[in-house]
Amino acid sequence: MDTFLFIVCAIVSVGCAVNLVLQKHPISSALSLIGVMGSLAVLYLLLGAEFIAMAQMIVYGGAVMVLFIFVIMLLNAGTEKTSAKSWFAQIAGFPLLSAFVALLAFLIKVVLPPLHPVEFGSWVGGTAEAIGMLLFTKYLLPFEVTSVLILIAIIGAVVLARKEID
Amino acid sequence: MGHIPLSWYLILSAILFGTGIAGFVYRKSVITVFMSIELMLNAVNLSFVAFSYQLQRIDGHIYSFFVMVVAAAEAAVGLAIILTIFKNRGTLQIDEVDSMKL
Amino acid sequence: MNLWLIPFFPFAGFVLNGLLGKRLSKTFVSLIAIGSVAASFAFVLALLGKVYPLNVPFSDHYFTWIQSGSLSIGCDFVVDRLTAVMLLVITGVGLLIHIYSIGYMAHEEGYSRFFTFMNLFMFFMLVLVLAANLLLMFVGWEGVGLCSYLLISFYFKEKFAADAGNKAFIVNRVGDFGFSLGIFLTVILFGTLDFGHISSTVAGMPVETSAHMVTAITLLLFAGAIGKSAQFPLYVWLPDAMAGPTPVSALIHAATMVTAGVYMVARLSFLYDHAPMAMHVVALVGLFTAIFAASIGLVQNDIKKVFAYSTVSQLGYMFLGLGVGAYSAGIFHLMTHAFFKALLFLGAGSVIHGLAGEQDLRHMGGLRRAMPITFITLGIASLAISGFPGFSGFFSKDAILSAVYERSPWMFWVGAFTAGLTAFYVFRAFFLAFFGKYRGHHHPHESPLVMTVPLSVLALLSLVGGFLSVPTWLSGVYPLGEERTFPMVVSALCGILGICIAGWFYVIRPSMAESMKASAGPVYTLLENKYYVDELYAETIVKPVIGVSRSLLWRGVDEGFIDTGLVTGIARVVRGWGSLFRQWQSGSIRNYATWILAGSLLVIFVLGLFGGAR
Amino acid sequence: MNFFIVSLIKIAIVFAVFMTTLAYLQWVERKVLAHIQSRTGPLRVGPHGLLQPLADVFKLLTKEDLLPPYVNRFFYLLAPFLAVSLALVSISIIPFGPEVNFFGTRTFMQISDLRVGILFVLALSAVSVYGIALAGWSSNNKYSLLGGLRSSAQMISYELPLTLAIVSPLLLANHLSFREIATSQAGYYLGFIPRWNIFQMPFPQIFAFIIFMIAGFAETNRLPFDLAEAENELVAGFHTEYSSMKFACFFMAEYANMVTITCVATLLFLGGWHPLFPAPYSNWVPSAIALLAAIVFFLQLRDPARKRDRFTFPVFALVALVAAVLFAIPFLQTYLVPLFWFCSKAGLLLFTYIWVRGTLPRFRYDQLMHFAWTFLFPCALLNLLATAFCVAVF
Repeated sequence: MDTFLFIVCAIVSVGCAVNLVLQKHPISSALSLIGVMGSLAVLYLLLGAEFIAMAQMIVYGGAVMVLFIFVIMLLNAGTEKTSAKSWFAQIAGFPLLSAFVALLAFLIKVVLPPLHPVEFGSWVGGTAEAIGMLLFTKYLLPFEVTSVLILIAIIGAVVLARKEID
Repeated sequence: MGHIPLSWYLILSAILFGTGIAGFVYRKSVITVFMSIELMLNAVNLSFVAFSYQLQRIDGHIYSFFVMVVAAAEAAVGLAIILTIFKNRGTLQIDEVDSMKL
Repeated sequence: MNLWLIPFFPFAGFVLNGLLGKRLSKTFVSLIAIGSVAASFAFVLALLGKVYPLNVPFSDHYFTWIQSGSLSIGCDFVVDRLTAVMLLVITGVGLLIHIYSIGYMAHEEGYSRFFTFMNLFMFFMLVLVLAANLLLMFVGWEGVGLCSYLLISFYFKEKFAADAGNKAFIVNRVGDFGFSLGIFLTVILFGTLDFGHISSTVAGMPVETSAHMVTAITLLLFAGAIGKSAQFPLYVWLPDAMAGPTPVSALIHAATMVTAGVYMVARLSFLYDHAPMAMHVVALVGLFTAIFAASIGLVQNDIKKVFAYSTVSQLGYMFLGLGVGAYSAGIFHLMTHAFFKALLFLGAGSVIHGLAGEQDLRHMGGLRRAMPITFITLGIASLAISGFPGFSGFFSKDAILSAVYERSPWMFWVGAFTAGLTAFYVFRAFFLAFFGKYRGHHHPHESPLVMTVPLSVLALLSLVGGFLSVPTWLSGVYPLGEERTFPMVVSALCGILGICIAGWFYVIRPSMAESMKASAGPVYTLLENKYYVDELYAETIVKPVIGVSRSLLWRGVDEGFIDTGLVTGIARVVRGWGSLFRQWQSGSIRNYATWILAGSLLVIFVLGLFGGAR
Repeated sequence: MNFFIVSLIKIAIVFAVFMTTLAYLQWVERKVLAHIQSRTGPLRVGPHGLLQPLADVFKLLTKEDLLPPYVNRFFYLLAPFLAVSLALVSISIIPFGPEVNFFGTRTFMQISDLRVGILFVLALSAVSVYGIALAGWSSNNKYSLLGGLRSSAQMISYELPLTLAIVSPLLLANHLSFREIATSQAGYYLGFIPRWNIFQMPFPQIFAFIIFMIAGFAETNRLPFDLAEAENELVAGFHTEYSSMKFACFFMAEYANMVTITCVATLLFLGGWHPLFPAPYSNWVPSAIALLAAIVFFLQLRDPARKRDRFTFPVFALVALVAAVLFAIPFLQTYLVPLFWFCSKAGLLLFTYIWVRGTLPRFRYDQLMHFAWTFLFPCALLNLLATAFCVAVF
C-alpha cells in the first residue's frame, strides 16, 4: 500500500513538474504546480509529517498558488514568445542540468550513509503539538523574526503594487 | 508492500529540483520562472522532511515550515514586482527585462 | 599677565564686524572697530606702565601648538623693549588711522568690510610682534600678508585693484618661500624656533663654525623681509598697492606691515651678528633700494606713488641701518617713519578726499588756502622726512647715517645724497600740491574734524618724536651708537638743499622743471618708467612662466599626459576589458541562472566527492 | 479486513444520506424562502413538492450538455469537477456521534478520524478557490472572469478571520481532531449549563462563533456575500457559461460547503452531538418532539387548507409517531439521540443560512473587502488575544 501510494504520488508529482515546464500557458503551469504540491503533501503524510502536509496545502496550495493564479488572471498572461536571447542558457542548460541531477543521484546512492526504509506510521513526529513545542521553544527567535519578515513583505507588496509609476 | 527506501524520496526530490531548474532556464515567462522557483523550494522541502524521517527528529519539519512561510512572503513581494514590471514594461517576457545592460 | 588680550580686542572686533557688520549701522561698526583698537592701545599703555623698566623680557605661555619629537612649538607671547616700541607704534598709529578712516571711508561701499579687515590686520600684526618664536611670527607674517591682499583689492570691482592685490600677494610669496626655508633651516640647526633658545644657543657658537649655516638662515629670512618690506628686487608690489584706500596705504603700506621685515631683522639681531656677510648684504640691499626708489620718486606725478617710492626708499634706509649693526637706529627710524609717513599718507588722503579722488599732482596746486590744516600738517611731515633739524626724521636719519659713516664712508655719501633726493621729491610733491595756481576741476575743501584731528596728533608726534630717544631706550638690547656731528651736519645740509632746489623749481621758477625735464630727456623717461623693472619682470619671469605653463604644463603634462594618457587612457583600457567581460553580464536572467547552475554543480562536485560528505 | 468493510459501509451510508440532504436542502431552502416571502414554494411534484428535488435532478441530467466553442476546454471541464469533489471530501472527517458498538465492532460515527482534521478542512476550503477561479477564467467571458476574481479575492480575505475564529476553540480544546474537540465539550457546569465552547470564557465565545459564521457565509459565497454571482451585475458570475450537470456540480458544491461549515460550527462551538440537557432528560426530547409533531398533524387534519392534506397529514403524523417510538427504544437511543442532537444543531444553522438569504441585501464589493480587513479581521484578532489570555491565566 505504501509503495503503491508512493509510486503513484511520485509519478504524479514528476509528471506535473514536467508538465509545468512543458506547458506554454502560465495557468496550466500553475495547475501543474498545484498537482505537484498536492502529491507532495501526500508524500509528507507518508513520511509522518502530517502538520507539514496540511501546511503545504494551506500555505502553498491555498495561499501562494491562489496568488499566482490571481496574478495570471489579472495580467491576462498569454502564452510566451520564443526568444533568441539567452543563447548560453539554451545551449549549456540541458547538459549542465543532466549532470546536476546525475551527480545528485550518484551522491544520494553512493555517498550517503545507509538510510531507514520508510514505513507509514512507524514514526509520526510531525504532529502539530510537537512542531508547536519546538517552534515556541528552540526556534522562537526565528519564528518571531519570520513574522517580522512577513510584515515587511506585506508592506513591501502593498507599496510595490499600489505605487503609481509613470 | 510496505518499505520504500528513503533514497527514493531523495531522488524524487532531486528530480523535482532539476525540473525546477529546467523551468527556470528554459521558460521565458516571468511567472512561470517564478513558479519554477517554487517548485525547487518544494523539492528542497521534500528533502528536509525525508532527512527528518531519517534522523527521527522534527527539526527538518521546522525548516520546511520556515521555507513555506518565507516562500509565501516571497510570493507576495515577487508577484507585486511582476505586477510592477508589467505595469512599466507591458511585458512578462523575462528576456525583454534587461535594461540594466548598457 | 594676559598678553593675549592685546591681539584679542581687534580679533573680537573682526569677528563682530565680520559676522554682523552688514546689519549694524556705520556708527556701530566704527564704534566696534575703533573701540577694539583703542582698548588694545589702552591695554598696551597699562601694561607698559605696570612693567615699566622692562629690563627682563616678559613672556606668557598659552599652550603647546606643535609637539613633534624633540621639536616643541608653543603659542608664546613675549614683550621686551623692542616689542614695546612696536606695540606702541602699531596700536597708537593704528588707532589714529582708524579714527581717520571714519571720515575717509564715510561714503565708501563696504564700510564694515573695511573695518573688519583692518581689525584683522591689527590682530595679525600684534601676533607678529608679540610672537616668541619664528613660527608664530610667521603666522602673523602671513596673516598681515592676507590682510594686505584683501585691503589692496578693497575696490575689487576695479581690475587694477584686483591686479595690484594679486601682484602683492604673488611677489610676497617669493619672499615668504625664502622665509619658510629659513624656518626649516633654523629647526635643523637649532632644533627650536624659540627666540630665547636660539639666542642663547647662537651666543655660545663661535662665529666661524656656524657661519655658513647661519648666513644661509639669515639670508633666507632676509628674503622674506625683502618681500614684506618691499626691498629691491621685490619692491614692485608696493607702489601698486596704493590702489587700496589711503588709510590702508598709511597703516599697512607705510607704518606697520612693511616694517615687519625691519622688525624681524632687529628681533633676530643675534643671528645677524653671527653672519657678517648677511649683514653686508642687508646693508647693500637697503642702500641700493634707498637711492633707487628715491630716484624713481623724483618724477612720479601721482601723489600716493611719490610717497610709496619714498616708503621704499626709507625702508631701504632702515635696512641700511640694520646692515651696519645700528639696530636701534633702524628701529628709531622705523618709529619716526611711522609717524611722518602715516602723516604724509593721511595728508595725501586728505588732499585726495578734498579733491574728490584726484591723485595727480599736475591737477592740484594752491591748496594751502583751501585746506590749511592739511597744508600745515603735511608741511611738518615733509620737513620731518627731509631730515630738517629738530624734526623727528632728522634724529633717526642722523642716527643711521652716523652708524653708516663709521662703518663705510662711501655708503654714507650715497645715503646723504639719497637724503637730498628725498627732500627734493617730497617737497616737489608738497609744492606742486599746495603752491602755485589751482589746476584742477573740483572744488577743494578742508576735511572733517575726524580726519584733521589724527593729522594734528601725528604732526605733533612728527615734531617731537625725535626726542623720544629710542636708541637710549633700547640700549640694553642693542649697543648705543656714537653721535657724530659731521654726518649730522651733512645730512641736514643735504635735506635743506633738496628743499631749496624743489622750492626753486616748483615755486619760484616753475618753468625750470620743464626745461630740466627736456634736457634730461632719456634719463627722465627712464625714471618715469621706473627703470622698466616691471617690464623686465614681465619679460624675464612672468612671460616665460606663463609660456611654460601653457605649452608644457597645460598642453603637455595636463592635457597630453594626465588627461589623455592617464585619465582617458585608463578609462579606455577599462572600457576595452569591460566590453569583453560585458558579454558575460548579458542582462539575461536565464543566463545568470545557468551560471549559478554551473557553479553549484562545481560546488557539489567538490564537496561531495572530495569534501565533508565522505 | 474488518476495517475496510466497516469503512465501506460507513461511506455508503454517509454518501447516501449526504446526497439526499443536499437535494432536499434545496427544497427546504425554496420552501423557507417562499414562506418568508409569503409564497407557497414548490407544491406540484409530490405532496408539498416533496419530490421536487428528484425532478430537478432528472431535469439537469437530461438537459443538453452545452460546450461553448470559445472556452478553454480542459479547465472548463475541470472546474466543476474540482469544485464538487473538494466540497464533498470534507464530509469524510466530520464526526456525527460518539463511538458506538455495532454488533461487536466498535467504531466511530465518522468516516475517518484525522489528527489534523481542522487543518484538513481548512486546506480543502483553501483549495476549493480553484474551482471558482478556474471556472471564471476558462469561460473566456468577462462576467465570468470578474466573478471568479471577486470570489477568489473574497475567499482569500475571509479565510483569515475564519481561521482566527477557529483558533480560539482550538485553544480551549487543545486538539486539532474534530472528535477530540467534540469530546472535550461533554459535561455540564452546575449540572445544567453545557460545557460547549460557545459558553466558555471569554465573553463567552459567542464572538468567535459569530465571526466564524460570518466568514463562513463569505466562504460559501452565500448571501449577503454572493458577489461572485451577483446576477444584476455579472449575469451569474463564474458559472454564467455552465449548464446542465456542470451547473449542478457548482450547485451541489455550494450546498455541500454550507453543510460542511455548519457541521464544523456545530463541532467547534455547539458541542457536536452533546445534548443540551443532561442525559436522563435529553434522551426523551426527540421522542417528545416527534410526538408533538404527530399531534400537530392530527390537529391540523380537522381543518385542512388543501384537499390532499386529508391524505398526507395522517401519513406525516404516522411517520412522526414511528419516529417517536424509534427514539424511545433504549437500544436505538444510543445511536439515534446523538445523531438527533447533531443534526438538529446543524439544521438550525442551515436554517439560519436560508433565513439570512431571505432577509439581508447584498454587500457592495468594496464594502465587503472593507468589512473583512478593517472590522472582522481585527475583531478576530482581539478575540483570539482575549481567549489566549484566558487560557493562559485559568
